[in-house]
Amino acid sequence: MNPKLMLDIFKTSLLARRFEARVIQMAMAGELPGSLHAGAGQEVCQIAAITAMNKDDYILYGHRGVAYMIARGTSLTAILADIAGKEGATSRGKGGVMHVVDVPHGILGESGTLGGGFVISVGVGMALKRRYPGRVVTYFFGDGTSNRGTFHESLNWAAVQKLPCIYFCENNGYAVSVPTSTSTAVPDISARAAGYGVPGVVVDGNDAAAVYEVMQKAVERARAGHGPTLIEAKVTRLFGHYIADQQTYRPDAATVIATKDPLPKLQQTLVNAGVLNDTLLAQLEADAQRQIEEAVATVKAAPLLAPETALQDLYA
Amino acid sequence: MNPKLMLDIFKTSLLARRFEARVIQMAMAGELPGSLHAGAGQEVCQIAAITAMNKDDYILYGHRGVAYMIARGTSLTAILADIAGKEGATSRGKGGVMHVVDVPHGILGESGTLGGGFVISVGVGMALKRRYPGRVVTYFFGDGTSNRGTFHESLNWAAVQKLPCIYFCENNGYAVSVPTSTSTAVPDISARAAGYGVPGVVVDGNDAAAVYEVMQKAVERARAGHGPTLIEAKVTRLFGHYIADQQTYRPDAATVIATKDPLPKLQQTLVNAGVLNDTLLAQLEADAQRQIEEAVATVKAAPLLAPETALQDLYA
Amino acid sequence: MSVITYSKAINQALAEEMERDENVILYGQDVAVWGGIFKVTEGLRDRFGPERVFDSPISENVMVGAGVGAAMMGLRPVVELQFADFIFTAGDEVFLKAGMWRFMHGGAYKVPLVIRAPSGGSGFGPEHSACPEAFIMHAPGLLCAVPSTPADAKGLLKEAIRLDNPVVYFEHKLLYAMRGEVPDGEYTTPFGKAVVRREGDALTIVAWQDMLRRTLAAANRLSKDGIEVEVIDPRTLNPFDRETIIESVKKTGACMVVEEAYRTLGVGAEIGALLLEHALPYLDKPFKRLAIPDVPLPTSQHLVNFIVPSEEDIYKAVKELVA
Amino acid sequence: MSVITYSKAINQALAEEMERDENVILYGQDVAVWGGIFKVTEGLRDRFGPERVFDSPISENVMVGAGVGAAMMGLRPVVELQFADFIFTAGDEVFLKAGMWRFMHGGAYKVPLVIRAPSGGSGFGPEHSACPEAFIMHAPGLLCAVPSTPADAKGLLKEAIRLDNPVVYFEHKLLYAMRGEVPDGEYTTPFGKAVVRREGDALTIVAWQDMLRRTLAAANRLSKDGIEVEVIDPRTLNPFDRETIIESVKKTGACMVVEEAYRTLGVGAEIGALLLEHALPYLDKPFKRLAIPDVPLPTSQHLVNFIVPSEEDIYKAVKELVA
Ligand SMILES: Cc1ncc(C[n+]2csc(CCOP(=O)(O)OP(=O)(O)O)c2C)c(N)n1
Ligand SMILES: Cc1ncc(C[n+]2csc(CCOP(=O)(O)OP(=O)(O)O)c2C)c(N)n1
Ligand SMILES: [Mg+2]
Ligand SMILES: [Mg+2]
Repeated sequence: MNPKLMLDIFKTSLLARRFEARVIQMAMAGELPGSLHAGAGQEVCQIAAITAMNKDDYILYGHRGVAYMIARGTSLTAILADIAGKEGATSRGKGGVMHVVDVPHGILGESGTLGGGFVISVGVGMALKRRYPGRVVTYFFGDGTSNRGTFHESLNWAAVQKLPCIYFCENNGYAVSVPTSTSTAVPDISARAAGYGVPGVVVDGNDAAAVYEVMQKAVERARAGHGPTLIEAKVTRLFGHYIADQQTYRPDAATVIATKDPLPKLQQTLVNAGVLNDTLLAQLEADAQRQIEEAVATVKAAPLLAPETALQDLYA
Repeated sequence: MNPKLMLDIFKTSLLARRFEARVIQMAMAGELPGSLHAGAGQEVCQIAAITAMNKDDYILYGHRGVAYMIARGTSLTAILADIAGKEGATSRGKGGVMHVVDVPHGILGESGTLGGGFVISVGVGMALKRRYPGRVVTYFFGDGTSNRGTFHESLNWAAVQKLPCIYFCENNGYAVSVPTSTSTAVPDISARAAGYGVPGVVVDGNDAAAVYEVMQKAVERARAGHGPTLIEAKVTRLFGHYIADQQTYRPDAATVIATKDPLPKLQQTLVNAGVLNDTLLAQLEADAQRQIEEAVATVKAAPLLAPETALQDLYA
Repeated sequence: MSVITYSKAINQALAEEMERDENVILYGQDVAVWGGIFKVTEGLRDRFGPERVFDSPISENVMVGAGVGAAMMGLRPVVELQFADFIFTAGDEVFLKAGMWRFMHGGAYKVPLVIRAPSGGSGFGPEHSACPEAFIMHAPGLLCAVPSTPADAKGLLKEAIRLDNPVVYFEHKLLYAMRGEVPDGEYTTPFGKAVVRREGDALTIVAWQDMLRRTLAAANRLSKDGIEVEVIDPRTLNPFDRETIIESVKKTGACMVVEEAYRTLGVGAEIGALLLEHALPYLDKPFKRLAIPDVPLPTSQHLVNFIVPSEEDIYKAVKELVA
Repeated sequence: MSVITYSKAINQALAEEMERDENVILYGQDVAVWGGIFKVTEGLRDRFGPERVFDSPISENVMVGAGVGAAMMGLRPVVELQFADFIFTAGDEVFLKAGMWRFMHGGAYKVPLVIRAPSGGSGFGPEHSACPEAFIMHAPGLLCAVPSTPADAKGLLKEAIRLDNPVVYFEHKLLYAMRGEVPDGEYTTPFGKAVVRREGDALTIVAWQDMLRRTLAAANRLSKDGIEVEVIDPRTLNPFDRETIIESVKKTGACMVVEEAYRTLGVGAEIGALLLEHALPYLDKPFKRLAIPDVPLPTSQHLVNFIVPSEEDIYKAVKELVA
């Protein structure tokens, strides 16, 4: 894989990681509502997958972090405004960080009930096939979410109608406190592809190049009208399910952070490949910091959404 | 397989076929409500499967015919009373022929929304495991029904908890007018077993001995605490989806009746095996007719259910 | 004017709107090749092709949820649930996705989705016979139509397809064969405008669909007894034309609601509360609700007859109220 | 008497009933190893073992549907949905299976199932914040509890577990930390008996859960102004103690309902209709409903505050009504 692209993935992952850390810090300080589900550990995978899509493709996402939106080009200010309930919030105070939406950047939103994205994505696929042939939609979802009935109904439907839908499962081994083995009859979610006659692929989600590659294939297949692919990326949730989660149920929580973080690994790969060095790294960190602080300042200065917006946006 | 058992299966199948024919005749004559979904063509399969279960096991069934109940020992009078809304109806006018229930014979009922039996059967399995270890529950459902989300949620749950649940799919190639190929991404429903780490088996539903055998294995497995099996029997729906269905969507409807009926085939097998001859056949037909006419007479003489029963049975 | 059935009126509305706008698509179980289990969509697949009219898997969650997704992206899907009761089978998608997806995302897109839901009828059993309109009326974000005549069936469906919001459109199974006059040429029926089906001064009755039919029959009998009731057909439940009902009750001083929903928190409850809020000084007789007595619909016809308000029940109830 | 939190009261009820009857089982996402996302079920798995207290897959349809199946066969399952809104995710299983399976099969078995549904709260967004009790109240076959104090939380849950019918038990998230007195020793709280939380003559207010708390606070302020309102807590919505409300209104002559359901066809609608039917001659002031103005609950706290009735809203509304 092209080192330039890898460097882009690293850059965006770094920005997402730093931004999230800043949000968590502000939440702990009581400056923001604390409902974030940290994406730390999964950003590289999410961003690598999105990098394999075109700008006019679409995504639906789960609750795990905000790297998806950053990768697609949504401004940090907009995301932060969503979290803070300020003017500029993409969902205008209705959805908070869980329902960031940015149609021009192909971000179609999130279902608060897990697995709602499956059914929405089928409809998006139906519309793309008829109105924008060649475009695709990817739904990112967790291993736990794959046990919803909507997974089954939707993958069957997309497969039989050969819709341009990609199913991207981030298997981090947990649904909140419940390990996948307690809740799920097969170790590999991708094994389920067999029930729908579509390719099922496992990939190491910490390997950006590998993720990019399997995603590229899935996108091509969907664009060509051959229907969905079920991709399963094995990833690690570095932190708790949400900010306050002490992970008492996860004895290895501490070592996970030290050993399973894909970001240093990707950094090393790039250094070895000769496209990253200390100077550039320092510059990327500084860039990230600058963007983040600009967003923080802008949103701090922005007014709260007018309370009456609560009554708006229900009907067109 | 034991010819004695085969003869029993034939006998019950014949009774079910003749009973159903009588019901249809009465419905056409306006003597009964006409909401039956004929089971003709699928009885041999249904009865062979049930024969492999014990008397104290349980079943949940779909809407296709009444052979299930006849095989379990529910009286024709009770079934007919259900159809007619008369005293003696097992569901007391609430469910009609769709919801015949007979707990002492292990008949737990039917979900009017297709695939509701999946979720109920998981709970039954949970209760059996705790309260009556060694007993099993089988849910009979159609190919179309396998596209409900409940299929997926339930098979995963039963598999991960190793519940004594058996999933018996009668694939007759149609859901009302829609051929399986239009609605379903894989030709074999049993392929879906791979997504749950359970055995998936295809069997010729017109071959009573084969059905009995695969069912026996599934029952053993479930009894032993190893969890579910997904059995798919390829069967033929001889008639329309329901009584009035002219099957305009099914060009081969006429030839199907002539060529795909398992009953003459089973009859021939038994004649060849030397356990059936013309005399015995005539006697079985006469027996069936007698039982049926007795039931018809009893139910004709029975009073209609009191209208106020409409208000009963909601709360315990 | 031509005289057609309620089901033909629905078929015409679909055909005209599909003709007018290529983004209108139609799907559901058995709607395409077979023309629907109630034969409402006959001929549409042949006319508009299998890309726009297609049979779906038995996957109610996707049926409705994909409708939301497709609507967001510029299609105008019309989804047929085979029975209105299946709004619960697709509960998440109807109430949370269709009803809330736009709101939850700050109005980022429109959701021009129509869910056709055949309701009522009998002999089908508890899960195939309900009139669940009160559930929809309570839910935010879902418009709701309850057409009672062929003319309204056509006009309201055409309007529903053109509206940019999700609509649950209840078609009553017992009305499919009802014949009635339908205007010639292009028309739509606006949402939120009740119609007075009969004028009177003794009492206001609010009813729709099969209960309206029964109410009008009872009203004829009552008229022979010298009692003239005013009968209001709300036509849509969201938006709900509160004013027409309140104005009528201010004139008649009494109100009765006849409906096929379960009695507790049926639509009649909203009307009762409304009158108490806005018409108290005008009311001189107790309010009355005829509805299903809080049990599911059984299968046996004579049991159904016992609990669904009949022409006779309506007639008697009015007699008692105005006595 | 000891003073414990609402969530501890629920925990105690579960523990006591599991101790008493080995057929009581408890499952849901995160309820076992972790003790529940709201920490309500802490310690129960250790005490009763993983066969009786277990974590479930994210499969709401099975969670509720298996509860029905297990209940039919003699277990007494208590299912925790993580959020009350998920009754729609399991819509078929809640409304059609739990509500109707017994009826549909002529009473062939009992369905002693309890669905615990954490409702209300804020900051969770449109699909995690609703109080969907009116949907349940309209549905046949589902009992419904809305406990407002630790004592009732415990007593009603113990009763729910012992009842032979399915119960949707709403636990309000904002009450989990509320402390209150709970009787020592064994007791249960009967369904269908409202309680007068405060006596008065100016007006009857019906409220429960967090709205009751706000109403009682407003009532204190009103009392200082010389206005004594009567406050009724229905405790269960099915069965619903209509008599206590009617009797109170006959005394006070006016009624207001404060609730967190959507306004149209919220529980207040039923109360309004009821009064119009049974207390018309006694009513001398218009009826009033304070409720959510028919929009979903947004995520941002200050937007939520704008639409959920506050102590101040209640205070002002009473002032206007009795003016
Ligand atoms: C239908 C539904 N059930 C339960 C929840 C509560 N919930 C939110 S996140 C979560 C865990 C999801 O696990 P997974 O899909 O593996 O994603 P992860 O959190 O691991 O990224 C749960 C149970 C929900 N939002 N929707
Ligand atoms: C959830 C739900 N969707 C649709 C229906 C209407 N319906 C009843 S039977 C049937 C076809 C079922 O096909 P299949 O499962 O293959 O069984 P078969 O009729 O072929 O025996 C349909 C669509 C229903 N009862 N429930
Ligand atoms: Mg996970
Ligand atoms: Mg079939």
